[in-house]
Amino acid sequence: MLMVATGNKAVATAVKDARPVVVAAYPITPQTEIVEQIANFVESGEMEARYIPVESEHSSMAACIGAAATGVRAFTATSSHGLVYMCEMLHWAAGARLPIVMANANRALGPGWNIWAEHSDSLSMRDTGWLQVYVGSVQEAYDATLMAFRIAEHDDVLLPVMVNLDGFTLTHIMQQMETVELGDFLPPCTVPHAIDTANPGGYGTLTPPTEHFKFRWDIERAMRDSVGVIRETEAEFARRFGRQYAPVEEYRCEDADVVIVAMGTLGKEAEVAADVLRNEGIRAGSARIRWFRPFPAIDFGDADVVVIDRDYSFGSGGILAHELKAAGMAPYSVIAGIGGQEVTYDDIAGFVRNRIPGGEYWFGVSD
Amino acid sequence: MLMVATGNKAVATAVKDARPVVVAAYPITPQTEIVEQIANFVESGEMEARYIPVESEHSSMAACIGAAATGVRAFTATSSHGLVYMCEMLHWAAGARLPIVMANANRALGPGWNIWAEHSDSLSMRDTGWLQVYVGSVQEAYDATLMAFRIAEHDDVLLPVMVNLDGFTLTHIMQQMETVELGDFLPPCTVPHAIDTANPGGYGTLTPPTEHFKFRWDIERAMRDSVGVIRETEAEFARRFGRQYAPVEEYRCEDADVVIVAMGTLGKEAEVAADVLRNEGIRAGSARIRWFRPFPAIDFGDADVVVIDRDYSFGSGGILAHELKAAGMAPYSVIAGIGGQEVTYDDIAGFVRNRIPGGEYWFGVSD
Amino acid sequence: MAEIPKEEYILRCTSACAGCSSSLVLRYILKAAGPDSVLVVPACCTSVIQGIYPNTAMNIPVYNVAFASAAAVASGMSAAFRSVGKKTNVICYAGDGGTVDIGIQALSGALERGTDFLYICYDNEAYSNTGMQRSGSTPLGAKTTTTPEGKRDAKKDLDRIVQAHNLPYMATACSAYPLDLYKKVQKALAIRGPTFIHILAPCPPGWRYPSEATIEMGKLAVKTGMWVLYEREYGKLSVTGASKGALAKPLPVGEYLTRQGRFKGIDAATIDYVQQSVRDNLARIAREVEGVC
Amino acid sequence: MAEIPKEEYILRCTSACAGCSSSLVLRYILKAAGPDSVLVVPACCTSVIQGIYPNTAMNIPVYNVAFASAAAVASGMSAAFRSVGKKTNVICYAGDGGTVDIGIQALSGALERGTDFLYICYDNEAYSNTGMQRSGSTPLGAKTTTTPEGKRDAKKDLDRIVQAHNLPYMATACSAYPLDLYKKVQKALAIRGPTFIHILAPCPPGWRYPSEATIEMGKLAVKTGMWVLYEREYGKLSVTGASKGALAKPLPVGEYLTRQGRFKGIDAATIDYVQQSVRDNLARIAREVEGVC
Amino acid sequence: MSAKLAISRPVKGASGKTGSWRTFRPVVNREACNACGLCAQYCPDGCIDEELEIDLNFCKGCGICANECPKKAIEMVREED
Amino acid sequence: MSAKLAISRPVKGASGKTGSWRTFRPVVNREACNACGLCAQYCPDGCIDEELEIDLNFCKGCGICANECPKKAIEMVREED
Amino acid sequence: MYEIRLHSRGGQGGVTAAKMIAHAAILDGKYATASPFYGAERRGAAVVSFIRIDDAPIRIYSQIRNPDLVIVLDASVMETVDVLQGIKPGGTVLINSPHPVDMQGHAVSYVDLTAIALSLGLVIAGSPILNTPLVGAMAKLGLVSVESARLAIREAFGDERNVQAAEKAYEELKA
Amino acid sequence: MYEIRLHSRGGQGGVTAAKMIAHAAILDGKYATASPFYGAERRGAAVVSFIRIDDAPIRIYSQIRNPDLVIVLDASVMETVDVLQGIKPGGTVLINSPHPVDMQGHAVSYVDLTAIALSLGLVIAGSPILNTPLVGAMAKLGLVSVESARLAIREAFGDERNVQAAEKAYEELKA
Ligand SMILES: Cc1ncc(C[n+]2csc(CCOP(=O)(O)OP(=O)(O)O)c2C)c(N)n1
Ligand SMILES: Cc1ncc(C[n+]2csc(CCOP(=O)(O)OP(=O)(O)O)c2C)c(N)n1
Ligand code: SF4
Ligand code: SF4
Ligand code: SF4
Ligand code: SF4
Ligand code: SF4
Ligand code: SF4
Ligand SMILES: [Mg+2]
Ligand SMILES: [Mg+2]
Repeated sequence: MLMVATGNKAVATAVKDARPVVVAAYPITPQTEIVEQIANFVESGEMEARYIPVESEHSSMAACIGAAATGVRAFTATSSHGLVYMCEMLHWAAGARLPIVMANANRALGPGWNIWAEHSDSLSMRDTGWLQVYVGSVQEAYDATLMAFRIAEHDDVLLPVMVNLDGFTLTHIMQQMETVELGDFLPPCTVPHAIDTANPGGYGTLTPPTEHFKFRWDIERAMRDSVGVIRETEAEFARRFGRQYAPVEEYRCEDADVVIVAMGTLGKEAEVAADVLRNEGIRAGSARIRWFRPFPAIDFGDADVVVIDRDYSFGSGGILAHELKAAGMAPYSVIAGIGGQEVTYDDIAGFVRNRIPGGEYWFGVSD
Repeated sequence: MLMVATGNKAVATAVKDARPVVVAAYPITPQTEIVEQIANFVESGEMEARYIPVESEHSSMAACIGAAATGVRAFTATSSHGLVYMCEMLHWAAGARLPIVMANANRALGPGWNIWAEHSDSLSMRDTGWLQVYVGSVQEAYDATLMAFRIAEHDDVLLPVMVNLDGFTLTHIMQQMETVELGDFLPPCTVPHAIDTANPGGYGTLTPPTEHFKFRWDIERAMRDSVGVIRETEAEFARRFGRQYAPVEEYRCEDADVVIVAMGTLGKEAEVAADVLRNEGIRAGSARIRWFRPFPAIDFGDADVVVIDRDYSFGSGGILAHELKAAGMAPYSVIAGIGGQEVTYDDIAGFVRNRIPGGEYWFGVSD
Repeated sequence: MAEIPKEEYILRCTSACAGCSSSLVLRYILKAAGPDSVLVVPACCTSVIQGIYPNTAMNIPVYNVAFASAAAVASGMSAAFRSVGKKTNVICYAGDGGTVDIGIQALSGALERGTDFLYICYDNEAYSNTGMQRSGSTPLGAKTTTTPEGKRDAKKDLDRIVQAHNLPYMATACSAYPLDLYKKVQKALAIRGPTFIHILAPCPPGWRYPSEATIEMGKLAVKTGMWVLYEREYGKLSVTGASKGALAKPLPVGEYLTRQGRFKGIDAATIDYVQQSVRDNLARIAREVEGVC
Repeated sequence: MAEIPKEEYILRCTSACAGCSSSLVLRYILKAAGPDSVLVVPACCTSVIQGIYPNTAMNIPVYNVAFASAAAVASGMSAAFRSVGKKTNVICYAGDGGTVDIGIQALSGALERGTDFLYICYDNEAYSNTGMQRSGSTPLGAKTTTTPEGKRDAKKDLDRIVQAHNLPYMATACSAYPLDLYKKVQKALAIRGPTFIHILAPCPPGWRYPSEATIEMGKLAVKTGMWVLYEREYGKLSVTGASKGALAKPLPVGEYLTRQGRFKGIDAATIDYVQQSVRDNLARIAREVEGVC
Repeated sequence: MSAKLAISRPVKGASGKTGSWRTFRPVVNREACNACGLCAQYCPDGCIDEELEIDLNFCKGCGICANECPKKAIEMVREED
Repeated sequence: MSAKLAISRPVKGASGKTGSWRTFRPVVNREACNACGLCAQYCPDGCIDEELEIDLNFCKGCGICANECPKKAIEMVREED
Repeated sequence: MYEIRLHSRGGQGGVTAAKMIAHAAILDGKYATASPFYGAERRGAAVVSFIRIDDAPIRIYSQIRNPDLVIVLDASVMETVDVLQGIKPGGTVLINSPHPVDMQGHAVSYVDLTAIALSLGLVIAGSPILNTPLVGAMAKLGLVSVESARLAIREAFGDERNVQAAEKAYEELKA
Repeated sequence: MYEIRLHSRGGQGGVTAAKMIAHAAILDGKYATASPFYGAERRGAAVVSFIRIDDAPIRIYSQIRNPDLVIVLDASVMETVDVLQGIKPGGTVLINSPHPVDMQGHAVSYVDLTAIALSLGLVIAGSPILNTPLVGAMAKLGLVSVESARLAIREAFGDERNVQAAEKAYEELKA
């Protein structure tokens, strides 16, 4: 069905279509519309799920853990302070190997309070064992949320998935969006280690130094296996519904002398910047990183790389830049869009024009 | 004064000597002795501070924030789940530019519950704007805690500092330790932006997209400046008290063909491994990373690098290894000691002998 | 009114909605507290209405803090001030969500350990700042954006929860009676140890009534007995102001409920249920006042 | 005793200390609950005594969860079970620290929104698992490792806090009276909606008395009136078992306090103070039982 | 000192001239007024001073003053566009 | 299935033979016993069965049974080293 | 790409207006985005929304700096906001006003949306609904088809008076 | 480096024993570390502690696999634990026992620490204190000096009977 929706509405609609059994969520700008929309779907009977109006985000993730532990599909959504407030439970959800899906509206952290787009919230949770995808359009928010359930619940994965969308710039923008008829694309949720009173077990009991690392390794194993599951799921989605996604969305990269690497809406806007630069005779391309965990294998050959981080790890640098460096590149690292700082395709084109390979540039900070 | 102390006792003693005004902390294995010891110092009158028996770690950091906001010295200690439970407040403390000092007893995260050493807890907080130091002996726990206050409170820094010590292996081991007569090494705490009812201000009010990034940049600026402050503080400490520290403690690295990079007690044990290897004719050295934030500049020339991570970022790799890769190295990445997994100098020597540059190895996981 | 200082500690103007009763009560709280005070404010409307950096309407130090943390931040602040010999008032000013839901752990802890501070909850019965979602303090039957058919659970009884902590002073107040509030704030600040005031603060967009009716709405709450003004000094209860009359002869709750869009379509059974709870509550209070309990 | 099933759901043996009363009460809770139950356990002694992976002494599913999260995990679990039509009992079994301190936000929230579960707090009045630090539930005067001179604040009144949530069933119990407990668990599990039981659970190393005195200690608590056994069904209070006698003729509290190392050196004034609080509390309960309140 | 953190300073008009929000403006009829002060007491934004001057730069037009005036001495008049 | 997470399975002796913790061992004097069952009821570890056999593999020697026995029919006897 | 900036006040329905315009364009087979710029404003404060319409998918998320069209739903915002800022040379202004307004030489269309709403009794909580008539005006400007405008309004509002309001605005718009 | 492994039960003071031994060695001018291996055991379970003594600073934190000396404070732990595991060829065993015990050919010293503690009335909560006499035995084995042993005990315990206990163990130790 064709509709006009915000990014938030897209997520809520995908969740409705995925038919979870439990949704537990707490409002926070700019994610609130997701919560409200789902509460409405539930009360109007459009969704059969139970909506649990938890008293905090620590509890929203806890409730999802409790639900998923029984083997049912569970969903939550949050943003920024909500995400870091539930940090302990993020680790827990992954360690308990529960295929929870969460939407995160990327937003800056305070103080001072700032409600606008930034990726530091979710990127700072990149060690938790959650898969992370960053979307770039309303349609993609819908599609990625649907796929997230299938990937999370895949027997080779059984890890939670976080779908990230830029606060306001994507959560609140209205675009056209097609819903799908899911059919059996999303099989019923099965959690092999679901609680079974007929076969009692002690979950998460004290695990000694001789054993603990094995379970941690299995999380890593699942992360690695998820690469294939993601590929297969995205291929199947394309086959059924006609929309194609990849861990990295490359645009005009084949012959590029310089590739702009970014995530989320900036990654989309970078495509426009590439067009602008091409018009000027600069052979630019754009590579939008969609999956940050597991981090995809990337290779841009000899091309210069300009990476835009809408985030920062203090005392280290842009987090995306860091991944590229660790992958052997020497990118020009641009820090831009922090706390909702306005960044246009013209600005991005400027970053490319002024690039210094290996250098770092904080957009808007006078030196 | 010479005494025999555990790592925990060393931290508590340093805190006593630093004379904070407020200590707010919550017990958690294996940090608990710090809390208990300080509560005892306070009740016995050996310390003048107020000890606030908070009801959780989110609140212990919150209480430290409230105290430090008035311009006084504040301390807390935690570990693993306590640390991630206070995650939101870690971001807050740094964003509010408060020179809080915290000790963290490094411990694995659950589930399953595991109370033993691992660095994933603190490393997963590496984006929060906290300086992080990892210590390798009881004496160093004492010394680093004292220095942490001076560094945190330095006008060029004004950021919180986390002193990390390995759970059990360091928190509970007993070694000799010399206390110092501080003199004016640690000047009275002054926070230039302390609350002043005579000059009212709104702290942390909503900060728009046009401004927010400037404050984030200033955190990064302070991180960079802290490099010099750390150097100066460690030099001054050596001058006054005779014990010398550096951001990276190098051991037999000058002529090394292979350098073992590790943190905490494994970094100490690696020195023994280097000796063992030297005896076998392998020119090995050890470089113990002490300050992880800001991450030090390192260069081992052409030597092979074997890095041991007692931590992991799922879907990406060892976190320390990642830093080295981003710094341009192609280390042999060993994941060892997870969840208190036993790792001896013999094991470490084995990692070196079997190294595959650029490779990764999970100790104890059969492939 | 002669007693109330003319000094205003909120400069014209915050960005609160027109007719915001929380802004009104804050005026009187600050008048009572005076300039040697710090306001600790968790995420809520109040964190936003102050203004945007670099400007604030608040002419008193305001320490904005994370949503769950207000009472704990105040604990540290109070300990620090007292340690260095300062008497500065430490006042948490938090919404109902930041108090009864996400903030209750910190509040309960601070009360238990005898923190010297005043905690004020202004209760607009929803998460207003994020656009009127249900909170634990939302009353039965009220429509919010997350309870579009009306809330099915009862309003959490914050006052009895706080009362269980046996603090030296606690009171309720309502924005329609600013002088009553003013006195209570003064009383609370004169006492050492934890004190608490719970203020009913009608919110035009949240409750869906026209902004000019803000005072009316508060008065109706009190006159119907939906809200009772009282204070407890060292446990001893006294009903204050307009509630004295309401205790004897409350208006029917329908007069309050039907004036608000959030209760639109509420059924008669629910109204009866609410009426009965109010009756029970007033009877309980009356008995306690008479010293029977 | 005929009524109590012989079935034991804890296999010999947990690693609880010798004389641990929490282990004792858990035996009876599980007997009452039966095998179609899940125990949700936050960090506490119980999370450790089960055994170390890959073995557990618990012959019933135990879901170990983060310290602050038990009631919220149970919310999700209960919603999921009920959604798919399962009646499985969802029982939180949490220590006092995990209930009155770090866990109170989740508990209060779960109660407010009417979660269908049973929350049991076993109260050993300290953070025992980490070695006997003060909790909000530690009584006045008790020495712990963080209150070496004795706690200066009163024990947090968990029951009044819970009571403020108006849940359909709540009760207190004590490990010295396992049959009383057994009945209360059965009653609680038969009720839909949130139910709550608060169990006093003496802890030999924490309270510093010899392990054989565990039952005695519980009985003394009840007989002195330091702990009252009661239940509240839909608000209505009934005192149960041994507390009926204690209400009429309590032993002096000194008989309880002086038997425990944690109260060693407690001064006469504090004992008097405790005695007076107990007297007040018993009088309050007696009045309520008599229907005066 | 470089700006280390966002500290906002008190100024009048921190949220702009909120008077522009009004659709209706309060107009006092001084004849009818008995100077009881209730309008000033109840104005959420403290826009009415002792002389009953209303600061129209900031008055948001909520209508409380008019509603609460016991003498009905304040009228809410539509702002001309 | 590879072990995805730590699920412990119920077994007897999950914490080892806790009987080795004992310093004193309970010994029942069946003559004195009236079979009231209180000892079994109060044993925290459920080590006393219906026939009043005490499972010495696991009995931790807490002494509760002896202490609570109304007939003083249980004696705590020091374990020989 | 055609870029529109819409000035209004919080509570006046500017966001819904933007949505309906984008929706109508999409129904016309175009690509369109509508994005409110959110500050943390409460009701009454000046707000701005952006609408982009193009034949190809739109990949721009940043604000519109150089609008082709500026819509002013509430003339009073002009006291504090420079509504013409960045307007393209040759750009147009559409203003809710009973009379023409001088806009520094820019082409100006005007229509009294307030009067239309009031005449049809389209008032919510005391405020006239301006957004549905606005969509009619957009159709008149040729940015969306009349049919799509109708559909978009009906999708957003049940009350048929809204369609009438749009039709009225369509007729009354003056350039 | 001299490496000692000490077997005891939770509650018997094994950790304090390790601390006093290390302290005494340090007072002798050596470097020493004492580290308990912590499981999550409660009272009564078998526990193990490690002591290292050397002339240079000690940089090893891992457990001792090949001890020079094994101390058995509670003989009953031998039922469940192989106390000789990894002991160095030529390593010694010190056991709390009234009589010699065969230890697969390893040199064995023995002393009845329990009897010494009981004879001096050194009992806490029903359990005899074994750790202070043990320090005396260590002095006898020449691992720490008598004077340092005394100082270390006095630092840990006020009661002078503890020193007497150590002295008694010093005298009574048999190899
Ligand atoms: C951890 C966290 N979760 C959620 C939010 C989003 N949030 C900010 S204010 C608010 C509602 C506050 O409600 P209340 O305390 O009642 O104050 P009010 O807005 O009604 O004044 C919410 C949910 C946040 N800032 N932090
Ligand atoms: C977030 C967090 N903080 C602290 C801890 C450490 N911790 C584990 S159990 C415990 C004490 C539990 O006390 P209580 O709930 O009373 O149970 P008890 O141990 O007395 O049985 C503490 C502080 C933890 N696991 N997680
Ligand atoms: S939403 Fe309600 S509480 Fe918030 S500022 Fe507006 S009127 Fe006040
Ligand atoms: S410490 Fe206390 S509660 Fe914990 S296992 Fe031991 S006796 Fe039981
Ligand atoms: S409320 Fe009315 S009567 Fe009273 S001072 Fe104001 S205008 Fe005058
Ligand atoms: S209309 Fe409202 S804001 Fe204006 S003066 Fe009256 S009460 Fe104050
Ligand atoms: S308690 Fe005593 S009398 Fe009763 S059954 Fe046991 S041994 Fe026999
Ligand atoms: S001594 Fe304790 S553990 Fe042993 S049987 Fe008696 S009560 Fe049970
Ligand atoms: Mg509210
Ligand atoms: Mg406890």
